Amino acid sequence: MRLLDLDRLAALVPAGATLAIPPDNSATCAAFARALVRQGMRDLRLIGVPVSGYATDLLIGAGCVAEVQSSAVSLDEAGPAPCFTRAVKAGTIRMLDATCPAMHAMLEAAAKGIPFIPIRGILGSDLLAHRPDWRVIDNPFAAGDPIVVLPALAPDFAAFHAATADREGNVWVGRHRELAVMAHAARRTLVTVERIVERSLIEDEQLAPGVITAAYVEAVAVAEQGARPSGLLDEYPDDAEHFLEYARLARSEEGFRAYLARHVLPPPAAAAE
Amino acid sequence: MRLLDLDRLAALVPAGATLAIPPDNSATCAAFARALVRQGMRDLRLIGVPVSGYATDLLIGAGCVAEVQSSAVSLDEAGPAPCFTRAVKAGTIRMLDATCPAMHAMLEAAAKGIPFIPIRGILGSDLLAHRPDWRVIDNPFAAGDPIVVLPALAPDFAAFHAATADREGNVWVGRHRELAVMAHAARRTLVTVERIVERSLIEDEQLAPGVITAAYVEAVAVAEQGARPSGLLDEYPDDAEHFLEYARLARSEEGFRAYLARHVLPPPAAAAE
Amino acid sequence: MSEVLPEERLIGAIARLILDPSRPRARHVAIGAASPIPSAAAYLAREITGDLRVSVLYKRRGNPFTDGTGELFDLAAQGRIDLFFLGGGEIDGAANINLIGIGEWPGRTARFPGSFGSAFMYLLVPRTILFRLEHSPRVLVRRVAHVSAPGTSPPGHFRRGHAEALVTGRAVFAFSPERARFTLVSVHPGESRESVRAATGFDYDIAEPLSETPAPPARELALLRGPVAAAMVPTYPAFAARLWPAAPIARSA
Amino acid sequence: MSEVLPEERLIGAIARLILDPSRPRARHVAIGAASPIPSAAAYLAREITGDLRVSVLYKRRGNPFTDGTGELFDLAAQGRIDLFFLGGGEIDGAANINLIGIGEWPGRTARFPGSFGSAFMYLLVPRTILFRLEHSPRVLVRRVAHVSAPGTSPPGHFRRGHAEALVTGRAVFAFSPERARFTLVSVHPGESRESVRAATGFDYDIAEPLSETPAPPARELALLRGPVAAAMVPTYPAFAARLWPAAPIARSA
Repeated sequence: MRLLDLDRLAALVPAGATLAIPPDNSATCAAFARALVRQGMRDLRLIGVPVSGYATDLLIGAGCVAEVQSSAVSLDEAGPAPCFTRAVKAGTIRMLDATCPAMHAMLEAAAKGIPFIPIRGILGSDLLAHRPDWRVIDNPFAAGDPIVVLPALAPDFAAFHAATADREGNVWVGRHRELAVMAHAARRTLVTVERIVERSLIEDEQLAPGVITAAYVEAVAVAEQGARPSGLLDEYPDDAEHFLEYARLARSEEGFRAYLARHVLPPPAAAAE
Repeated sequence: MRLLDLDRLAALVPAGATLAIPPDNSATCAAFARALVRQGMRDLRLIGVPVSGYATDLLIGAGCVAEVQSSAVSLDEAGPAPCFTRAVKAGTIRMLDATCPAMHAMLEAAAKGIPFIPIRGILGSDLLAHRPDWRVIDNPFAAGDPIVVLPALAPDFAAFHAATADREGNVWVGRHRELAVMAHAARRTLVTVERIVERSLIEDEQLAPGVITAAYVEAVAVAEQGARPSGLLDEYPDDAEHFLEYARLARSEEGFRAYLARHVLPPPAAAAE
Repeated sequence: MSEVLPEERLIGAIARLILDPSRPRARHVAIGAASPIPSAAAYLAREITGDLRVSVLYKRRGNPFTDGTGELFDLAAQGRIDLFFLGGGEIDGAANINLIGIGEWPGRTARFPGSFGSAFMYLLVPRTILFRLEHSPRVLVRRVAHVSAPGTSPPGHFRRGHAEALVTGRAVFAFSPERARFTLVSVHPGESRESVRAATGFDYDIAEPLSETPAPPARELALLRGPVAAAMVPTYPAFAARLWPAAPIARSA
Repeated sequence: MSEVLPEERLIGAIARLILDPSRPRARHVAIGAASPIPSAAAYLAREITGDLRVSVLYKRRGNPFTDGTGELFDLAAQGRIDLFFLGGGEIDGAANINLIGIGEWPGRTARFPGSFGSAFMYLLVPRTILFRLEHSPRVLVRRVAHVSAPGTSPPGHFRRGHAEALVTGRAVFAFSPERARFTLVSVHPGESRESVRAATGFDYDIAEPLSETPAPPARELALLRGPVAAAMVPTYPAFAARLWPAAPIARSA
């Protein structure tokens, strides 16, 4: 495991990479997304696991994104995702619509090393017509039973925020099992954490069930409050005001620039030095 | 959730049921198996997740078992499983051989509500010829790529031992995720625990990742040291001597009867009353 | 007791649908994110029967999901969820729902957030209640622009159930999957068959006699303003504070 | 240093196979249950390179598996395990292994425990080392009675690798998947080409010159009796105590 600073962690992602990220209610990598914006990321292909919000909208608004694959993009109680909505209507990003359990299943297939996985439901949805990579086959165990099969999805990168990592690179994600699936499925997993702990997280039977072991973790950076404005388990709550501020500002291009200047980009003085 | 005593818990399983159990190194339901023996269980169809040991051998020796589906039956360091070995050679049980990841995958398919799941490997193994319920199909996403597909396996019952349950029926199993898969896949899950705790196990973010929630749990019984002779996480270690005693006694029918009398059946005085 | 709030009437109406004795009994109701009215209805149904598991996604205290955000879907696939709620940017007269958008795919004229789990849950959960507060011709359309999840399926498609009802801010409809058609069964106070007709973009039948959506009886109202309000506080503090400013301290729920 | 024990020689031989520079570098070696000699070999290889992940199943301290007993297989399927060990009740000259039994299926004459993960791991892990201490005509047979996992596969079968070697209590063989045939490369002290021939039920080639399996050099022996012995204590206390009665206190490993 490599312990890096936040900007170096973000710099591991090349332009054009596929990057799986969690939604706002599940250890979202908000600080990491802001670091990607700062380094002028281009052509990202984001994967919402299974949906996405603030981080995706921010990256789209900052021009970092070529494609989004997700079951939804929304700011939840703060309303629609403004930059996402604008970009879809303008046709400036490619949107691959999905449904939540299909996102999970495609990643689970990659995590299990199987080339495809069947899933119930979806038949009769227009999603199918727009996902030529999703097929319908006959259930090999029952005649006259059409069933959707999905290809495995192995992202180039997975990124999320967690409470703690230890010196070996074990990461405690608590009940966010979807993060384990992301890490298992992705080729390289980048993690920001609140803090590094000195003891081993896998030696403690109470902590171990919530740990993704170092075998899956490429690099870690400390980013205190790195999920903000999202909350993190019992560490800190959502910052509902910040979500509302973002939703309000991002409604216009100009407002979005103001948000970036206020919360994402380095202060002009520092930038001028 | 129903809180029962151990014998009432075991009495929920009817003769002929399929029953998934963990191996000796994973929260094995040893006390539960002994209770099944005491009540004269018949025709059980055991499912080793993914292998099994003491509990399976004991139940076979006591004449409770019609069929075993497992990737292996063994007493690990204490050697081969004597009653199992005898029964296979005598043809008195039906043995469905499998391989570990296939056992996991069939249960995961049931847990995901999909009728089948593909799996790599296995091609070229004689297991295939003896598992007509396992098929080989062409990968629908790539020509000339044969792949094994397995049917979902939804046991009538899953039974295992765990450290704690709360009053709502949430059960903490720690890092034994295979127990969660068993519980998700099975129609009814029966759990023995060391103790009932008064606080809610899902309110504590540190415990929650190791919890199977009450939605999957049919009934719970307290059975202190209920995994013995197996160990349980950091609660107590294996009892290697007991395994060796069992392995030695079970080598003969007579010895096995002596083991039952010593460790499983009620004392003759009590039985005579 | 003070006057029944419109939200309380909706909550009571949905609780009655959950407990509809002509339907298979629901033992486990799941509620998606950001759904205060369905959540309150499920809690009320639980208080009435004393025997109903209610799993609210992203519940802030006593979150019943410990296996990640995929667990809800696995539970549904296993047949462990009996009843679920869905909404839609558009809902049409055949109970198709559209959470994608309007205009050229994937929503070049108007874009909704996305389909979430609808394409799965609608087919896997035996009982669905459609809920959308906004009742207008732009939401309740003759034919959705895009189908996130189909209201009915041809024979041979694996499907466990359909929408049973559609509850809006104006009325309650029942749905017949055989006829792929809604029937207006009650209108909320202040609405009429004409006002609902004008606000609805699809054709439907009308139950005779058409009734007014009843207020919850006093006993249910007491449950609603007592234990249900308390259960709502941790996950929906703003909603609970607005409806029930005197709501008791939250209990574990 | 005291005399090299037979087990130490085996451990050294297996460590050299793990580190074979002509093979793709192993970054992650996994070891199944109850395998003290392969475990020690992997720990020794880790001490030599300083950069090797060793995951021992059912390790009693610092167990690296937190996702259940299926995690090993998922790791392998993901391509995250580079090298694994397999044994067999029978192993034949084409590297087929039999963990089922002998006689009519499923082992009416002799029954072995079962196939465990072999039918999967043999095809999914790029590098396999076969290890079986007993080297006798009943274990090393011309043709296994039943194939738990095949030594080679026809073109078109998804397979990432094959056995590279077979290490027994008497000798070390290399395996050629192209020829589906073993070559005897070294014999342990006290063995000869004749004694190995007599103890082996299958045909094989013989490397010329045939060497004696070398003892680990002094530096490796020091690592083996120091940090490796310490790492072995928690999971294999009896084995460690027998080989290295003065083994240092276990460190976290």
